[in-house]
Amino acid sequence: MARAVTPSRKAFTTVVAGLLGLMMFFPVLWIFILSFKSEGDAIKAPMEILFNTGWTTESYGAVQERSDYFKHFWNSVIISVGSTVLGLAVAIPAAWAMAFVPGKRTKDVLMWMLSTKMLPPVGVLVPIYLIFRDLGLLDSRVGLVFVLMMINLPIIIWMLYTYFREIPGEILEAARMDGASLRNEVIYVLTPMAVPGMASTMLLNVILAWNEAFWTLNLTAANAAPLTAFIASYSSPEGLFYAKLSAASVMAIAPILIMGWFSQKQLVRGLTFGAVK
Amino acid sequence: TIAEELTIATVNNSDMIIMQKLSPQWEEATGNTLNWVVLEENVLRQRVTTDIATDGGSFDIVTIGAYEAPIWGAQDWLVGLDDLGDDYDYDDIFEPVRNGLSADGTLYAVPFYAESSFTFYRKDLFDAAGIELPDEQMTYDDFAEIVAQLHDPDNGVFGTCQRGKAGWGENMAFVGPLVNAFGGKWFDMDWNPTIDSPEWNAAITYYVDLMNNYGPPGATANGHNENRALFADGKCATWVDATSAAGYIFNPSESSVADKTDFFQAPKQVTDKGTGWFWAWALAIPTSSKNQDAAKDFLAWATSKEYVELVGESEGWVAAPPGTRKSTYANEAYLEAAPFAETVENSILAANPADATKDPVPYTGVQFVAIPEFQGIGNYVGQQISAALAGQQTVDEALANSQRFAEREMTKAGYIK
Amino acid sequence: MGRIQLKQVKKAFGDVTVIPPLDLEIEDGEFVVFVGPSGCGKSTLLRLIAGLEDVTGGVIEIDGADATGLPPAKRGLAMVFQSYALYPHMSVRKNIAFPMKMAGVPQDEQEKRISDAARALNLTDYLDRRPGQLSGGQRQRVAIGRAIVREPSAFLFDEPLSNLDAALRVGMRMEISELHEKLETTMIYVTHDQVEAMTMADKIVVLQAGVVEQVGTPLDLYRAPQNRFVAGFIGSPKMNFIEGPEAANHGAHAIGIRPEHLDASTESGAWKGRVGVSEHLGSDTFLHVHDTGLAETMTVRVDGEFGLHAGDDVWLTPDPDKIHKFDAKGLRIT
Amino acid sequence: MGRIQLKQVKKAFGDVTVIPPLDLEIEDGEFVVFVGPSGCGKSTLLRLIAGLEDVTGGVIEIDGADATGLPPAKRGLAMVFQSYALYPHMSVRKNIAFPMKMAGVPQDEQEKRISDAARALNLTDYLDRRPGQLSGGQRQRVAIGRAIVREPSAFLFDEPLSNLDAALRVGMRMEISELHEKLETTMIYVTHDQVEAMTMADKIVVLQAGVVEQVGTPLDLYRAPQNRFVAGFIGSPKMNFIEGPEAANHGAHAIGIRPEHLDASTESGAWKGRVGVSEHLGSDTFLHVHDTGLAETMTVRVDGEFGLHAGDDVWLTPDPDKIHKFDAKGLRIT
Amino acid sequence: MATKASRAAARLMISPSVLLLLGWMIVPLSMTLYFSFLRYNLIMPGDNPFVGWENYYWFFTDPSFKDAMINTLLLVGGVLLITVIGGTLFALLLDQPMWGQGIIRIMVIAPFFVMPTVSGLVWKNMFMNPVNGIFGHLASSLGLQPLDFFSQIPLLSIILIVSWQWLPFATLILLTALQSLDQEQLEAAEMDGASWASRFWYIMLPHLARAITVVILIQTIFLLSIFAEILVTTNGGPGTATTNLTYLIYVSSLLQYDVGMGSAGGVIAIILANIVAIFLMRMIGKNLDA
Ligand SMILES: Nc1ncnc2c1ncn2[C@@H]1O[C@H](COP(=O)(O)OP(=O)(O)OP(=O)(O)O)[C@@H](O)[C@H]1O
Ligand SMILES: Nc1ncnc2c1ncn2[C@@H]1O[C@H](COP(=O)(O)OP(=O)(O)OP(=O)(O)O)[C@@H](O)[C@H]1O
Ligand SMILES: [Mg+2]
Ligand SMILES: [Mg+2]
Repeated sequence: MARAVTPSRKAFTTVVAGLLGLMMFFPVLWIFILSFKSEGDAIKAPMEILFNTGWTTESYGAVQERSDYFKHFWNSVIISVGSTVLGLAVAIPAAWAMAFVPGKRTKDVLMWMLSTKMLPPVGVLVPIYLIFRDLGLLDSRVGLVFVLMMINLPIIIWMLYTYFREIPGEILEAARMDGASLRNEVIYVLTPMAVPGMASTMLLNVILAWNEAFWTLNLTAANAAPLTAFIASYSSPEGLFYAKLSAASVMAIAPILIMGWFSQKQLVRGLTFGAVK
Repeated sequence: TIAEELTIATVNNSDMIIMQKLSPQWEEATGNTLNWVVLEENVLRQRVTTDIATDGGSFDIVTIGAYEAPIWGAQDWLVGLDDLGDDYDYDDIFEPVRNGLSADGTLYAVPFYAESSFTFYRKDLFDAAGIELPDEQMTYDDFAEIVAQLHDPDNGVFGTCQRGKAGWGENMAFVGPLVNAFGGKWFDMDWNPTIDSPEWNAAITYYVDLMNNYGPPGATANGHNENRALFADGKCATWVDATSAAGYIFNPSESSVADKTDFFQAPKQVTDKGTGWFWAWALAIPTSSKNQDAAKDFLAWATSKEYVELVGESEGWVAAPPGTRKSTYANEAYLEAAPFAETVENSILAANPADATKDPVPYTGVQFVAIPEFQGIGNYVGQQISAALAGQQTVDEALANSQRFAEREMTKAGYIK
Repeated sequence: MGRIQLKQVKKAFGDVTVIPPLDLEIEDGEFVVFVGPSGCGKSTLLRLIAGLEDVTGGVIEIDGADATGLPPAKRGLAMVFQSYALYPHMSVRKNIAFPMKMAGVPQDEQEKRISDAARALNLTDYLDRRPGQLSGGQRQRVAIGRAIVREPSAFLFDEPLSNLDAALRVGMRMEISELHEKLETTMIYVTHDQVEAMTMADKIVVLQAGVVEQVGTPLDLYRAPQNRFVAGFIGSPKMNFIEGPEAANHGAHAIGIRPEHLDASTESGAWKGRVGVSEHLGSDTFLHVHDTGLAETMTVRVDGEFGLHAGDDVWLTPDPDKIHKFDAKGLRIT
Repeated sequence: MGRIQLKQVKKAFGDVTVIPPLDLEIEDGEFVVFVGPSGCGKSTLLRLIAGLEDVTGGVIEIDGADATGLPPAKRGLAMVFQSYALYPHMSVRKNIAFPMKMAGVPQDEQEKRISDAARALNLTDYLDRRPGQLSGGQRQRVAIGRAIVREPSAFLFDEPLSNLDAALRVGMRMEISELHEKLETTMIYVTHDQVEAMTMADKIVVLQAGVVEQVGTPLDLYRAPQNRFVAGFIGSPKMNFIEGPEAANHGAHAIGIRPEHLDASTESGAWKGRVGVSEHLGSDTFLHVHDTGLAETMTVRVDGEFGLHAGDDVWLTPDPDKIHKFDAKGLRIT
Repeated sequence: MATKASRAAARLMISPSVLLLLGWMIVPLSMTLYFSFLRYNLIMPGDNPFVGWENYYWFFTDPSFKDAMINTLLLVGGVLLITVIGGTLFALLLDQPMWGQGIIRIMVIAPFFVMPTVSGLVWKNMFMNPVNGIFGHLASSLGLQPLDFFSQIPLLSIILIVSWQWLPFATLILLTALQSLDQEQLEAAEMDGASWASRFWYIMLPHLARAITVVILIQTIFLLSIFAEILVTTNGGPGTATTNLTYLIYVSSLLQYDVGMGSAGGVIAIILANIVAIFLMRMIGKNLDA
């Protein structure tokens, strides 16, 4: 409906949507503000904090002094990207098969895969812990990469499947007629065509892996601990050190937030999970 | 010796953070390196327990409490620590502390700091209200009267702040000694739970009324740290809690009431037994560690007299780890910086985990019961009491539920046939 | 080079037999068009030949050799798809080069063939564009270019023009015809467009429900359809069919006369009727005549304009040489 | 009831003027067809009338009353969209009932109108299906059904047949014409299909870049196109244009002759040329003649079959009465 | 593209994922199943005798079990309700023309990136804390008694926090779905005389059905195992007010270290999750076909 929208109506929607958006965003904004306050200022009344207090980066200094942020950061990066890339490598062939050679049971298999995500992690922690101990994977990035790949695999497969289904089968047939082997078909035709879809899949799964707090906390000690473990050292006892907690929180979520913002478009596509054709 | 890499799991309270800060000195001296895993207390306990119980071997040094040390030691999960060397002055450690961390005569964890509980109060407010402190240990009834006088929420001062957050190490640490004072106990001599007894009922009713009438809002979310912050911010007139918080409250750079605070013994009621708790944070080495020698070396360093001095000199004496060594309390510098030192020492020496109840009981522990099942029961009861505090159920219901749960657990575990 | 034989080729999807055993021979260099109503199996047949579907039974021979089990790439055929099926992430050049890359053709040979094809197809200026930046007709040409460079023994086209608009369609139709004349390679072409079939084919294969109804040159089919289905299917507007006594007069169960073989007059003629809708195209007029007593509607094509309007009486006269006779089974009587 | 007047109606999207001020009058009961090349503003004009777009300037009157500011629903018009725009989650019955439900028509009246419409459109058997389960033609009918039940003062159609295949298109074309005859309601119909425009319209409006090039009956446009644009646009195959000396002979900048007004002979005629491609449709043959020295290609339509092949010489003779003359500006010279 | 060769290839290509997931499911699951029949407490080493159904008995008769079930349902249902309705409203709003749409979208999407632990901590301390939290300050400045979220409305507080995290997800999916709605359909409805409300009800909402199903499916998968938010805010309390099934299993297996009972709880949770899964799959399966 391309009828002219009166500027006043547009202004009205802008204001309403802007306020709602600000409401959603406010908690994030607030910890950002608090992280630049001194500990004493951070628990004052909001108006006072905003207008009557100075700014300082001392909380960041304190956090960095206490924990090696960059080690955690790197662990987070390696684990989340690693698990996603590995997941993609396993998922691409599977999604190809389901999308282009659908059988009678394809959908059941897909649904079964999704249902494995419903395993409550706490219920299987001890078995996994024992297995990891025996394999020497405790506190190793490799182990975490594997675990996170496994828990995100169903989602990756499903997302890729929905993308692949949008790719006309004729193009793959054309490649086949053109003499491409199955491998070449996947490498030269399917994968490049699915790049936007795979980017979205990657983004979403990096985010999910980045924020995964149960396994990353329980299977790591010092070497492989990512930012979720970093945050765990700031939870309750420092609960009322608002400024430090804020600084630590900002440091933990900022990388993924920034990445998410920059890749917003792909991500939005990725988030739709084939909900929208 | 070749340089070792040690993984140390510890809790994120300020004493431990100071240790983390100073440890590079040990690393430089020995060439070993430390990997720190700093976690919130509950997470730490769960992580460490899982790892040790499954023989996971993730940690070389773990931070555990007075509750775990004897239990784990008895199960051979921890390395005996009687051989830390001649320099390590075992006799300098307070006897109750050493006993609390031993099993069958072997020391399984070395204390980093120890604490009992007492009452923090605001001198200035007491003076303003004209309240005189009795010389003797006061009763909880007296305490409630004083609190009522001081309660002034309109000016941002609450009569009292006590722990309300559920957990055996949180609200139950306060409730345990309170129940003791009211003459209650966890189990009778046949291990039957007695949580539905009139003594418990009186104690919990007292607690709920006190908190609802004179406590801060949102008390069910307040644990030690929340209350400490509230008190330091001048929002509480009284607070019964760990002696180890004194260092923080008396530190003017962290607390706005450093010069207005004083303290007295935790109140009694029908008995004065078990009215101050006993707790210690200690370092131990799991038997699954592959670097036990280096770990012992670190333990000896981090809990030594010299370390206490090091902290005193670099961080200020008020921050020195309290409650573990006689030598600390003989140190002039410490006594000067910590006016509370003597009271703390007395409280700790007075806390007797082996005789903390009016009636005889089959267990040891003041605010906890040193059996593995206690964590589960303590947590559950803590939840029920916090629900009563939140007004979601009556005290009677809370205690009845707790009693039923405790009976279940004890039956399950085979104590009750 | 490009002789394709289907022997008793059969195809079923699960329980549904889409193509019952079918024989067909396509000579080298022929332009064969498959026509038939939607769902009759044209695409399936083409895909069987291409190797994109497995046959359920029968043998496919290419140049005398059994190709039934060969994968598509090994059959030496090239296919142009209805949707063009260009690789959207590759430039036109890369699209065209792709089959050669897969076959490992040397670089300079690739270059040569690409520029030859581009010249032949007027694509030289667009070689570095992506398919998304091309018009429909240009995309179509790229698809053909990609097929040509493989120097296949036969081209397969599945409704290659149906996504183009009318004007472009005419142009591309002629281009493909010219290409065929130039390359003299076998081409198999699927369409449901009358005009395409008639104008392009050397040989038309009319399919219905997977069965070959008739094979022949366009004019054969136009002049001598083997049965009523073919008669009705080929030619536009459709042939008029008359049954009953009038057909019996001609010794047939039914007779058919094409609209262009009926003469209309306001005065006299063989059959009298009343004009219903008349469609004036300027160049021709189609009269839909009712109440003739022969069939519900008789369609008549009149050249130019014709001054009759709805409700007017009209007389129709068939060209006696152009009457088609069919028996009760619908087969042609000669 | 159904008289629509556009007075100086103008439409701009941002800075781009799509329709410069335009006047148009549509009489009650007329069947008006908008034709023109893609992007010329046909849909926009229709949507302006429907009220789906706001005019940038000018006045739209419906039955003499100013409707410029009225919302679409209040204009009493019904629209049939190119994509049909059926509600996919509703049954056919519910789709058709929807406008009545919105208008609060009583239940039994709704039932009556639905069954009337369904009978008229042969949809009775499909009333409980969903649109997804219908063929293209059936969907089209549902869309029309949904329009009919509102008993609008005019129907607006935006390329309603372009998604259908050729055979269906012919059928639906006739159905819509019959509907118009029966209802005698104003219909405005957008298409880019020659044949549809010629056969259905009472009046054709030829648009180019938002400007009305000519308004008239189909035969007016065929016989006397006002300019070269209309001349080239109306008629298929396209008119042949000749410039240069031959046109000058006729006292014009350019002359145009339709393919059907050229006579082809193997022996003699006005102009000599060489046959390029010849397209045999059975009923007609289109010869594409090169090397006439007049224009690159001259297209000739010959009835029936014609025994000429590529490369043969051919002579062409125009019908002198049917030569169209244009001046340098492309306007018709009479 | 259904030749024998391609079908064989498909089987080959799908098998790594299937095998991995099968292993990932079956190995721990069978261990869990095995443990659930043992008396196995981590902090009481020794042999772990086989005790039959005892753990199940204890888990089922656990007074918290019923509450945990109800809380799980309320939590999942509550969050779904808020996010689906809120997400639809947000999507409708964001679909309108406005200035700075990109920025507004960035603001709306932000909560999705925040770690659950962080969001729990932030809400608990900086917002819902009745003394120092913003809501507390706000209430006091209006002269009202600050609401003590975690003791007065504990479960609702958790629902609000979790909804805040998932609202962006629902909004984005529904917004994209809304934008994919054929404009001609809306125009047709407008021509048919439908008001905005009717268009929403009869055209937009049915069009969103499929997207809503996807939102429900994905969120349910994640919401069934909500844990971190509870852990850092209420520890499942007060009482059992915020204990969901996951948290209850956590309490058994990692606070009481009763692996046997925790495993029994895990098995029960898996069975329940699969019932939910089958139910959801039915629903989504139908919608995916469309
Ligand atoms: N993969 C398949 N599985 C089952 N049936 C199929 C499959 N592919 C095609 N069919 C069926 O086979 C028949 C022939 O289909 P085909 O695509 O060959 O028809 P067509 O002649 O090309 O039609 P159109 O002109 O519409 O393209 C149809 O009835 C179709 O439904
Ligand atoms: N919402 C819009 N914003 C900007 N330009 C538009 C918009 N809608 C249409 N146009 C432009 O207006 C011109 C006329 O468009 P319109 O859709 O009316 O053409 P049309 O004659 O219907 O073409 P077609 O035959 O392709 O449907 C085109 O150049 C188009 O790009
Ligand atoms: Mg086909
Ligand atoms: Mg248009």
